[in-house]
Amino acid sequence: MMNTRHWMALAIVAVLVAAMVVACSRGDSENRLVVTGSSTVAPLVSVIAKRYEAKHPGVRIDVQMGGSSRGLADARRGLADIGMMSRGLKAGENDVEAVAIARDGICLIVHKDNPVEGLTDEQLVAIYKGEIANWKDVGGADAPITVVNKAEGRSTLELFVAHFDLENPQIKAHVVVGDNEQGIQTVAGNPNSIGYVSIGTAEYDATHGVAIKLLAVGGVTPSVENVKLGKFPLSRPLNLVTAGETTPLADDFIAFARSQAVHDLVEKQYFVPIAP
Amino acid sequence: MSPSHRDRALGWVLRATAALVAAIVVLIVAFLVVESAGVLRKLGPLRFLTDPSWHPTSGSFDLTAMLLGSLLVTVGAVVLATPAGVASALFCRYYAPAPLAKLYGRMIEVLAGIPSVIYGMWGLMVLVPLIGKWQPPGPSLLAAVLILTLMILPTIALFSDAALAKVPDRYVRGAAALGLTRWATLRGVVLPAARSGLFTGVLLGMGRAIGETMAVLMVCGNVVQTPGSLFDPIRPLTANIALEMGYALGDHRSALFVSGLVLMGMVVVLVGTAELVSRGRLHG
Amino acid sequence: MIPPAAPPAHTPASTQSRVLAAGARPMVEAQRVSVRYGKHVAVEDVTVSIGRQQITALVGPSGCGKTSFLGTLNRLSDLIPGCEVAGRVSVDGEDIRARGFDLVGLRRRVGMIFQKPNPFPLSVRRNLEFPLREHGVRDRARVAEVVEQSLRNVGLWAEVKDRLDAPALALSGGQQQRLCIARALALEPDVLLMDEPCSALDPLSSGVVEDLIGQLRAQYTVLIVTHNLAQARRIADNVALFWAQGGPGRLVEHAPTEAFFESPRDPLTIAYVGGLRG
Amino acid sequence: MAERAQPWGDHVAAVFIWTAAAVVTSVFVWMLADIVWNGAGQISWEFLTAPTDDAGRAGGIGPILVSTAMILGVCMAVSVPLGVGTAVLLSEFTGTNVTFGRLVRRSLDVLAGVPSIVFGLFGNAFFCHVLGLGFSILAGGLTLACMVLPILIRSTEAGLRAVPNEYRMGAAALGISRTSALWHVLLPAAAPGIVVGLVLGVGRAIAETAALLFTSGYVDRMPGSLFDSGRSLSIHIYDLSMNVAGGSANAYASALVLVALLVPINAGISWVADRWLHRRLVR
Repeated sequence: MMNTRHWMALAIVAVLVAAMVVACSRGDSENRLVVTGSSTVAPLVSVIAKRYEAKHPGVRIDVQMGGSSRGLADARRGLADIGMMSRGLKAGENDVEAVAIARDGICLIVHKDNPVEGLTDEQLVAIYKGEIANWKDVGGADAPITVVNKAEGRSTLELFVAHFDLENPQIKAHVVVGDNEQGIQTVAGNPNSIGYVSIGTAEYDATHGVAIKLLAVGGVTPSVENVKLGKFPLSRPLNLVTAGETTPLADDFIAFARSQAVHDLVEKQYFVPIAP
Repeated sequence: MSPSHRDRALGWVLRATAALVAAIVVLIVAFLVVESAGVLRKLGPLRFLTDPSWHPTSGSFDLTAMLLGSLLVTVGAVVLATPAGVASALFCRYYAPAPLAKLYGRMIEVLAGIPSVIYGMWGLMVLVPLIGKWQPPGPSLLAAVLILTLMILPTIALFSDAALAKVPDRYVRGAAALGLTRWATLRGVVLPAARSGLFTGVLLGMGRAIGETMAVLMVCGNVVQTPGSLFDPIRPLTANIALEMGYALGDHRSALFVSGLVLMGMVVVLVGTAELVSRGRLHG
Repeated sequence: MIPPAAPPAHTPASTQSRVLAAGARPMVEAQRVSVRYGKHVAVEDVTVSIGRQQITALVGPSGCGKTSFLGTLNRLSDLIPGCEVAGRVSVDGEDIRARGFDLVGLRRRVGMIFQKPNPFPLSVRRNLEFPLREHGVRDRARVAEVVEQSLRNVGLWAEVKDRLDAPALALSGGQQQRLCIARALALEPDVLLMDEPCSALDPLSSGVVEDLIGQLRAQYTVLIVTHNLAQARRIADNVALFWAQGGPGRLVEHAPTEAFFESPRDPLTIAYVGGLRG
Repeated sequence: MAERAQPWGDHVAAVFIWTAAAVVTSVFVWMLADIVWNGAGQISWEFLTAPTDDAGRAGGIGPILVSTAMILGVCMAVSVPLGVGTAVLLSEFTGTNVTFGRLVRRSLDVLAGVPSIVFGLFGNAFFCHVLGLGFSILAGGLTLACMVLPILIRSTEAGLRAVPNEYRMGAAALGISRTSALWHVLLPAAAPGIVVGLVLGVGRAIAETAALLFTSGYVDRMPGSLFDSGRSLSIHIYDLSMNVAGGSANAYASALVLVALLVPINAGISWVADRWLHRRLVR
């Protein structure tokens, strides 16, 4: 009997030890940064991270997307060293520290072959509310409009509805997407659709041969230039956020991401660098 | 260590292993319950059925549209895949010449092993644009039903084939001796004899359809609404989890675990029924 | 539990004197042994003593509990789900049903041959080596020696010496059965239990195996279950008749072979043996 | 009347069944041809080994294949001992404790039916958050291990049950311990069943997407350790076709690679199963 108990105890201990080893061996965090959050900011931080890694061998920076809310939450819970947010902090979020690394705007996109060049705010609101359902009502071809909306919790959506004074439940969408790229992919694949995404992502893709076109908002052409000049109405800061104590590595990386050394990368991604 | 001590030790190690395996199920259920408990306690289960819409960040948690979506997609797929799957099995066993039957059987096996993401990709790149040209927007209930039909067809076909294989040859010979035609034999003798096996296959196919995520997510449009027609986009429960889990927080995250719990409940009921049917305690 | 048995018509004690010389220590002893599977009682109240280095044939019609009884002697009955044994069984004076009894040691001392040859799906050589190693014989030269000797003992060496590494399942039925006997003998047991070892073999192989069993007499205590009375008469020193009449099987008569066939006492034995004569 | 109606029904049924088979075949051929046609052009040694670039639009799938292999490795390393152990318990040791065996079996039935997205939810909550593994190959592999366990256990158990009982009895009669009998006789004899289970498990794991989405994450870089996030081939296909405009060419190529990995696996199962059946009939 002694023996049986002995073995059972050993087996349990073995399982526990294994679990603990697994749970604790995430060591080596000195040279690791986990950055999560906004899919708008992620491509930019990815290229910045690549350059940073090249300069500091041995450092590894993992960038994961999931939306601004997740970036904030992960930073708060310590799941990520740095969170990415494509909006400013709201009231009640001052427990974290946000550092802007670029500015971006939100623009409307349609398929490249769509003859419509611009929409008024009223037309746009009507389209998103389902009151206008055919392109011919706004000067386009006779075809039903496919409205592409962002999923709940995305800051692009929040900014969009806030700007146009919409409520998300009022929007009559035909397709709901998550990431910016998913929105662009959907619009590029459907000639009669309309969606809204980050200007940076849209311009990057449009100039790289993706079949989309950027629409003017309120008469202002969506372009990096207009965002830089502060003319474009739908603009927002791209932030890196941290909560509580930060590691020297995280501080150094954030400083690097703000510095002159990455402005070319910011511009290549069609965002507006922050003046130092 | 003496051999008998070694045996006893092995017995305990194996028991510990099996207990760990059994614990996984308990853990899954426990985690679903614990993670959903927050929002369930705060709002009560009824809110998930009576809220006006699914806007979890604004505090509306209605799951009915997505439940309906899951249900419609599943029923549609089963309605299409059952005749096609059973016909495939009949084709293999009673209609096709031997080499063709073997080839066709292999093809069904390969189809059964193709990952859902590939069905989804093909649906997204080929099927959705086709439907979009005919009845915009394209991503729709219909697309999801068609892709799911393709996915569960092999399951139903393989189970039907196994069920047909168990029908004793003498039934068929007996029927032939009575001068019955092939179809009359199949309809009157073989299919009824294989009934419970066929039903099990359909139930398991249904389970797969309800639980399928990726392929549906890629072609259904993901709009939370009660569809007015086959061409309207929808969002089933599984797609909802996959779509929003990445960034959901607090009550929203909790609510996604509630949908997980609902899904798990539906599948457990289906699997249980399938088991009863295959043991011959129920008849379809 | 097992209901108290009615006093048997012929107490084995009455036959014992005929089988065992006075004062001789029996090799295997069973006292009031019963075997049941769930509610079905297969064997009831068997008391018997088996002498050393003798061949004892257990005979009787099918389903009279011979095999069940055999299984209690090496406690293989432990492996059958739902099987319960009552009574006392001793081998060489030791109570083998005692709590914590060394089963591995018991089964090394009490070998068993089954009705259907059951070599492992390994090579001929590995079939013999594996149990040896398991019982702590690890010296390579010694293992090779025992392998050869065991195969020679069963007359298989000449037939398989060139294909020791061939799969054992490729041998003929008779060869497989002799391999199984060699495998059991390699462990140098005191007792060999044989459960109809010839009945699944063709007549020629059956004869070879039977001759082999006859040669084992000098070294081993053998209990052999057989349906074949002629075989029992040819090879056995003693014969025990089991009989089940509508109920559990019982030991009816246990006597030296000559006496069993020529001057049976029990009417059942008379009828049974008479059937052979007739 | 009836005599005339029956042959007519017979024809209709035959036409329906042949049509159904033809439709299924043509859709299958269409799908496969589409993938091969659009994917084959991209496939090269370069594509299979190069790192991904530009969110997957350019470059190859080298790191993706490495991540997939690592996830698979973790999954199998964990599930095979657990699965084989449980199967051995169920088929060889449950005689001693029936209730426990029934309990384990029931939970396996349930486990087999759990939708993969629910595994994803569980993996995310348990491995990523509670055990603190974060989005990592380890978390993904462990989640998949839970998923393939029922498959593995079922076929190993079937394999063990197909081993003739004489081997067990023979081993016991020779005084061989259960441990040795298992190791030297029963498990080798059950090997085909274990292999079928293994291959089915690998097939299921390699095809899985939903359970990995929130456990192993989708970082498309070469993983440095098991604690890094790694993108599996199936997630790569999902991401390229769904989220990356202009990614369809590489999506097709990756899909072709995945199908090319899976078809031999399926063929292998049939082959092993056939041979096994054959051997059992011959014996």
